[in-house]
Amino acid sequence: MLYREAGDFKTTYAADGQTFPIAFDRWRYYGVLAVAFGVVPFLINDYWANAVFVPFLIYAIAAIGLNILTGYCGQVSLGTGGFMAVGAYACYKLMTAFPEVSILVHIVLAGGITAGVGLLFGIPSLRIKGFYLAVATLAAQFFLVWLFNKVPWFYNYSASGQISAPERTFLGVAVTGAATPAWAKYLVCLVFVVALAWVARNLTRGALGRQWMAIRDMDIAAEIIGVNPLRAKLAAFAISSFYVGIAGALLFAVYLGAVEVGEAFGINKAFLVLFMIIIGGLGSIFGSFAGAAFLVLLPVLLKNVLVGGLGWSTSLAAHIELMIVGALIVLFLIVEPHGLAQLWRLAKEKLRLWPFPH
Amino acid sequence: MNGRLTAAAALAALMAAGPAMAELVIPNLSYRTGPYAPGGIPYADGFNDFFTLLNERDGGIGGERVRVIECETAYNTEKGVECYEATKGEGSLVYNPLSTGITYQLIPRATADGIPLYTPGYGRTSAANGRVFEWVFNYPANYWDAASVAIRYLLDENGGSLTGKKIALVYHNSAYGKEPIRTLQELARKHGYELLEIAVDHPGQEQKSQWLQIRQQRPDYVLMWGWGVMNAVAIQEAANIRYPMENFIGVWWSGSENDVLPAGDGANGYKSLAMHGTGMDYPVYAALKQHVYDRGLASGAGDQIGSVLYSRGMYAALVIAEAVRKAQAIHGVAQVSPAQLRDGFEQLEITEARMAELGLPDFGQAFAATCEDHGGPGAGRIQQWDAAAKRWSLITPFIAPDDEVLTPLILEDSTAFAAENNITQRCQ
Amino acid sequence: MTGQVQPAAAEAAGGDRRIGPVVMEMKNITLRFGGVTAIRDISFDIREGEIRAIIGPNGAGKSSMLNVISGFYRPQEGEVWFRGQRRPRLKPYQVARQGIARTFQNIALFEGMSVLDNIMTGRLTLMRSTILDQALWWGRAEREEVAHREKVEKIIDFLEIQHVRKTPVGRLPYGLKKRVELARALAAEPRILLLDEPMAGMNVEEKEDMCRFVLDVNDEFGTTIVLIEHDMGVVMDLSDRVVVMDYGRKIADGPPAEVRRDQAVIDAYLGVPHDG
Amino acid sequence: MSDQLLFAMEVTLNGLMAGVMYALVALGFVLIFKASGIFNFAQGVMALFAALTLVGFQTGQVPFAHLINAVFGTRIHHFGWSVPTLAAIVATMAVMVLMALLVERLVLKHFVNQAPIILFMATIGLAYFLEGLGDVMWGADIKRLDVGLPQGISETIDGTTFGWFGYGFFIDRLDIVAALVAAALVVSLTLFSQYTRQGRALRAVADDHQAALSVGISLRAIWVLVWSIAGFVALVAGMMWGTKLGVQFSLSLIALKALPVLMLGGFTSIPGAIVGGLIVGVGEKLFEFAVGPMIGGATENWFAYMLALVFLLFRPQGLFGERIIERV
Repeated sequence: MLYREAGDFKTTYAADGQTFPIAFDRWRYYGVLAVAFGVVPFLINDYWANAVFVPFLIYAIAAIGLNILTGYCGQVSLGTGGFMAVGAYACYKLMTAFPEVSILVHIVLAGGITAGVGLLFGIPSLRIKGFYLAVATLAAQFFLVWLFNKVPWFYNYSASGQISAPERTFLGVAVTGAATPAWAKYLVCLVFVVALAWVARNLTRGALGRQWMAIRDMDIAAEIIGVNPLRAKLAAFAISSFYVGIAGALLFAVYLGAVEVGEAFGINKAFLVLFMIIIGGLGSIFGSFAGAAFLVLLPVLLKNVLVGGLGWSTSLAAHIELMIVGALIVLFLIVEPHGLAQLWRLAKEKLRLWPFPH
Repeated sequence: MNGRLTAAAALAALMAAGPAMAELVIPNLSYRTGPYAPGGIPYADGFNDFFTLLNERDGGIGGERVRVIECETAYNTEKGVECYEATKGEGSLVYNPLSTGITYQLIPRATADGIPLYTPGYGRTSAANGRVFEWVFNYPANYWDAASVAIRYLLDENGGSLTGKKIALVYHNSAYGKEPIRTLQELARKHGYELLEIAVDHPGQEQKSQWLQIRQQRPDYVLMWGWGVMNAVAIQEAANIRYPMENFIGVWWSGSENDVLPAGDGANGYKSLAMHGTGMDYPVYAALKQHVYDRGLASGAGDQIGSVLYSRGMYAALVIAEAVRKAQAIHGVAQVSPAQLRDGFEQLEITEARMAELGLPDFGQAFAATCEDHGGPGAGRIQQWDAAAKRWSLITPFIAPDDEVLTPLILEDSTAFAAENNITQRCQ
Repeated sequence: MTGQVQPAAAEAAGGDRRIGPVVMEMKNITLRFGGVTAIRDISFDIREGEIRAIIGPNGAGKSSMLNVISGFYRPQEGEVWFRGQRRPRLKPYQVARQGIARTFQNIALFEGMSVLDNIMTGRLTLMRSTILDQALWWGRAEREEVAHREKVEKIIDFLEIQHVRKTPVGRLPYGLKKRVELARALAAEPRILLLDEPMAGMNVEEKEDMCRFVLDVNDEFGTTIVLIEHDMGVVMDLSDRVVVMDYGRKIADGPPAEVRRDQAVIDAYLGVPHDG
Repeated sequence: MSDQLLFAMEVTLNGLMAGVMYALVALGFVLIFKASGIFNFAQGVMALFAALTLVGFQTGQVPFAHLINAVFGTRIHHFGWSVPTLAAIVATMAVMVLMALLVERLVLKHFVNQAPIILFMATIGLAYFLEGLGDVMWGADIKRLDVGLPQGISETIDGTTFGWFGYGFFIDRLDIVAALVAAALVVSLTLFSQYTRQGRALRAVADDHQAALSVGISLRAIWVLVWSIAGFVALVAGMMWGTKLGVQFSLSLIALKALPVLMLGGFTSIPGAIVGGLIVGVGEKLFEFAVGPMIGGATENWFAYMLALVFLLFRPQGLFGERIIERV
């Protein structure tokens, strides 16, 4: 009976336009934030940070970024891995060139540099449409990985071409490097996620978001009613790449600490993030989180159940795990084709009517 | 209800980071899926089987049973990190991830956590410098040793001079594949051969351009730094263009049955480096059969025994077991800690006699580690594939690398790492 | 030159209404697609505040004409004059910003968005907040959003679609979709509103509603309306002047009463064999 | 003739041959896309699965041996017999048809009238599932595939060209076979779609779903048919590539080489797949030959996409796509 909009009247348009119009949703949201900031950091250990929370948060950022481009603006991108690599390498170059500047600034700057690169590869979107556009981002994906592998300047001429993050601190606490405490890693990522998700929400509910969705739903009509497709698409590419770049920088600097471009940012990463937003729900910020959670947590969970719980051999478990993930994707789709976010919405709608469905 | 139970079990499994039990916990970060599974499977089997043998025959090491925790990484760094964190809490003693990428990942983590890393024949080469890399061991040989051994072998073949020769390096376009380039360049300067660098992108199923280039440029020798499907394709393509196989030498990661079998007879005469012996002609296999295979305790499908990578996995397990033994001797406890095991690694000495005792005479080289030297002598042998008999045969004794060239390179790279990470050098 | 009406006559015809001077003029427009000529040398004008209809049989080139006006098609020959100036080659969105809005023959709503959001897109040309304002959602962006929302709510009231405000348009019935499309066009506060068959596929009741809305828009906001319609009854009732097209050419132009009597028009509609 | 020119000619010829191998993979994508508008992400895994099954049958492996052994504690691996190649191919084809049936029954059936993106997603799930299934059924170790296809340099071409130019060209005999097979495949697919009832139904569905349904063509039957054909194409591609690489996981990654081909040739055109394959093959090989050494090599992966990108900038509808006229 708590989950009601009846009696929850809005008296202004501002209140009507807010993110969580139902009071219960709002409280739950504050509750999640309070736990995330106030409780988790005190409980978290290395395993939970490195295996679960940090990758989840970082992939959520990448998924929000890709969702802006693909889910909101309708431009398919298979270049996420390459753009993450730009973020990671930009961050590395900045970290090593200007060690006195705060690492958090570097991460944001890395996002900015990625935005520029994304803009460049977004230009073909004006001529090439639909799935064919994926070719531009695929070109970016393969070219960028090749570039970072080939040009020694990017990895500071190290012998193997690996980049590794030196230790950097924020307020006296290490946030990169091996000495970083689990809670610091987690909090850095959490702050970025919360800030970026909030900005994404603002952008997608306002004028720019409507331009994107208009382009997505019918680009010709959008142009005729006054949307400048060049500006809207390039804005989507730039902002999306900004997010993806920050995710790449965090993945490298905070999460992994050392990466090799072909392995960490290959085409698989591009597919992985795309799968996240499709499974989570295109055009939904919540869906980005849901998709990231699904694809980061499910394999870990399955592995723990099959190997740890049931005692199967790792190889059999790994193979069966693939089958289960595949079957679950198909099953979810059969139940609800528009992703986890839509499933969640439907569940809430049912709840809203409960216990009087008629 | 059922769902809740499963969830609870999962949660329990996730939380299972309980106190270390009276066992020697040795994780096996393996990969039995993904593009590199054909290499990962035999290695993991050999690694597991050797510890099973010790448990079954000797009741463990020094009276402590060994518990091997296998964790699937799929050769993926993120999964590698997950595996590391998941097994770390179980009291893991040493990590051997069989992936250069994961090794780079784990060096700072393991150093911070005080857990040794053992990366024989792969990983970060300059970790051979124990002054900088306190927790990392990569003896008996590393990538740069391999490059140097290959060139030494070619020098021997050519009466001591490679002047005017053209040598091509076909390499996996990754951190791993790029490892030998610097060494080979230095050696080219020293010996006057021309080095032709030919990159193959992951995964490397299509190498027409590379091999046409070789056909057109006609190098005298081809060296290969490959892994996974790239090896098989390269050997196939070399056979296709009728490149003389005896002039084609792969690193030890390009010299397993997986790499030569798909090419059939074409692969006959292909050579590769070897840091240990191969095949079933060692007494240890009788023991393995008796205590492990006949009791149905074999790891995996049990069909990899005696293969090159199985032997390598077994060799790695053997060295770890010896280090544990050494640590037990030094500290006088059976249940050693990771820090104590590190001491065991650092003072480990393996002699020919000891290898024979372990049932592997003339299998690996003798070496003794020190505080400074975590890299071992770095010698390697050459093995050649006999396609008709489907077996590798060793055709040279151990060849020592050219330390005159390698030592400064290792020093340079490790010093740079020390400076970057504010590490004060040890062993002064 | 059949049925060409002089501007003076048109002025006389609508003398009691607020019809102003010529706001847009098409001069000798010719439009080809490959070898097909869709529009052949057509000229006509549009006066401020009038309801101007374009009629003709199927394939006459009416929609193409509307697309030329909205800048979506670029004619190979001819000029478009807007408010006394020759219009340069503009992109469709630039035309929209000059105050020309339209609806589409086959509804072109944004199916993935709610009715409210669809109508809000109509106001995009009037919004001024920067990306940074929007990202942070304080000050200008929020104020602007609320101000535009108020305007949009008025249009929603006006077109009587309050009850579906938050429904995704994909779920609406056809008639309502047409109304939402009109709402979106109106939201842009256009000088000239182009309606491409606003009543196609509607039942009598819906048609009556739509007629009322068109007249009200014209009356209340003084919006100039250019309209394509098949239903002759509707055209005769609504429009001040009518352009008749057939096979890409203009065959008549003038007040409905005159056009109706025009022999070429009667022939075209009855299907007298064509001689050219 | 100068050496460089001869080398370039040899590279071009080999590029054409590589292009045929890419086109073989791309064909499977095109078939399914044309008939049902689905971008079948699982096509590469299907090729792997087909090749695994073929080797398994040939060598008499016990399917699911791994699982059976784990559950029952047995140690079975092989039946101890080997099956003649042709019989194994027929049996594998039967498995692929069965797979098509199951895919239709268990997956596609539930997605009638759904958006293409959702069907694409379903094929992602399918790809995961098949990858796992292939491993569980046949094991993840590398297997040698020998169906009697010739391999190695063609002596005839080598000798002939040596006679002409004083430099013998290298052409792999497997590639020649692949080219012949590709040609036969395209011809038989064309004949099938032109002259058989099912083929015409297929074309009708490709042209207009709704219209085809309204004249009584069963979409579900068509789906089974087209997935079976795609399964057959996957088997052929798997055989060709499997002979070259050995049968292992990396075989499924050949799909990546088909992507730029599809972009270039268009997703709906069979000739497009062939011509696109040839252009990509020649383009990337020539670029690697001419420019690669100057910029460090390994350019093939990205160059294929750059080539497709530049091409699409001039012809956004792809090679054989119809010119797009925008309407509202």
